[in-house]
Amino acid sequence: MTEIASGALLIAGAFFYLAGTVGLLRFPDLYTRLHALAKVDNLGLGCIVVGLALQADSFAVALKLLLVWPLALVASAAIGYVIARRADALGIAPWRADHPAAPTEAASKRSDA
Amino acid sequence: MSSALLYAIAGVLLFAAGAAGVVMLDHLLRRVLAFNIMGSGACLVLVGLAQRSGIPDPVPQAMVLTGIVVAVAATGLALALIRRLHAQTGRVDGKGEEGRDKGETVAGLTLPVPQAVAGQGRDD
Amino acid sequence: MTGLELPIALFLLANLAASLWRVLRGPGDANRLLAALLFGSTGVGVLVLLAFAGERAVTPLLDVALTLALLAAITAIAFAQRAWRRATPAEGGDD
Amino acid sequence: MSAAFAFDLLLVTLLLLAALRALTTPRLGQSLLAFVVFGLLMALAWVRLDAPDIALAEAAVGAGLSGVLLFDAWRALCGEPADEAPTAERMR
Repeated sequence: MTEIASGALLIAGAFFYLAGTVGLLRFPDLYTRLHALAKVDNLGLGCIVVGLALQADSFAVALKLLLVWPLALVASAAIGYVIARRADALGIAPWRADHPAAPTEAASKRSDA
Repeated sequence: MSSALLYAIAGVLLFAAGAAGVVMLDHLLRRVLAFNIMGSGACLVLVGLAQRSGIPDPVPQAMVLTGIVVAVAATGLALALIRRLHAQTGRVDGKGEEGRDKGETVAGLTLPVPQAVAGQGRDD
Repeated sequence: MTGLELPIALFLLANLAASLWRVLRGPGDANRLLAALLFGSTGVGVLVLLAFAGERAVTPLLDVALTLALLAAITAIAFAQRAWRRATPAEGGDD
Repeated sequence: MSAAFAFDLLLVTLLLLAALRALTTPRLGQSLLAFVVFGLLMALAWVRLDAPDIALAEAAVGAGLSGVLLFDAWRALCGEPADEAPTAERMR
């Protein structure tokens, strides 16, 4: 039972990692890519850590394993805040769907300049 | 082919790429990067070749641990020297010898040298 | 171990190979920084998986994962605060 | 080919790609980011070589300390925008 739950959580975590990578590759601008990256840190790493903590030998190992996740959460939140704030201060405008130009081209040019 | 040998081969390639970078690149920050990559390649060779029978050998690992710490100390020193050079002369590339004839690119660097020589001559 | 850790770690490494494309081609330095951040968090996941891939759990790898999670964030914040400046006009002309 | 050997092969390929990218990009900022990525991948390589203590040092040094040092030095060297790009960030 524990094996099945652990394997399911690992596969769910791998799915969120895949979703984050696809989002990083396909999303149009910096802010949406930041959003995809937060999914990787929160859900992907969380599912994998919980799935591995289910099969830990001792309580101390499971506790140390579960300590990785809040640290990654705090780091991810801080990074997202700092990067989004700095991008806003640099004048990078968020991508909008009703922009007249082609979305990916315009967004990549705008996040570049 | 065992996986440790694979890492050793990758270390050789990294060392070659880093050595070529140290020789061929001009920007000093890039030379620091190439030097670090060269050091990482040497460490990979050291640890990868020491793992022949699958059992890790602790002695090369301790050497490599020391080497990584020394490499980051050398990086810090090199960056401090580059920043000092940039503050003194405004240059960030390593072209000293071939640019010396032209005079305009190395005017800031060649200026202190005759003063030092003159100072030594005056002491004598 | 369930025998699933090493294939999933391989899968995460394949994800890294895909996001290396964003490091190579992504427009602007900031998007490359995001890919480097993804490298950091995926590296933490791979480390945690490799810690449990053997017969016995290798607990020092959890320390490595903790260090990586902390210091990748510090590098990213250093980049955003110190090195990320307004893009020069030559920025659009690369690759 | 086992999963472990495929992992090693992919990791070695990524290491070489990141190192080549760090050495050959025309722009310096990309080069520094590729070097940070290279440091992260080196930490994974030490883990695969059964050396978790070296992996700990490399994760602290390669991903954290030298990245911060290099970005800070880059800012100090090329901090003045608009006139440094053609000459100072030129390769070779």
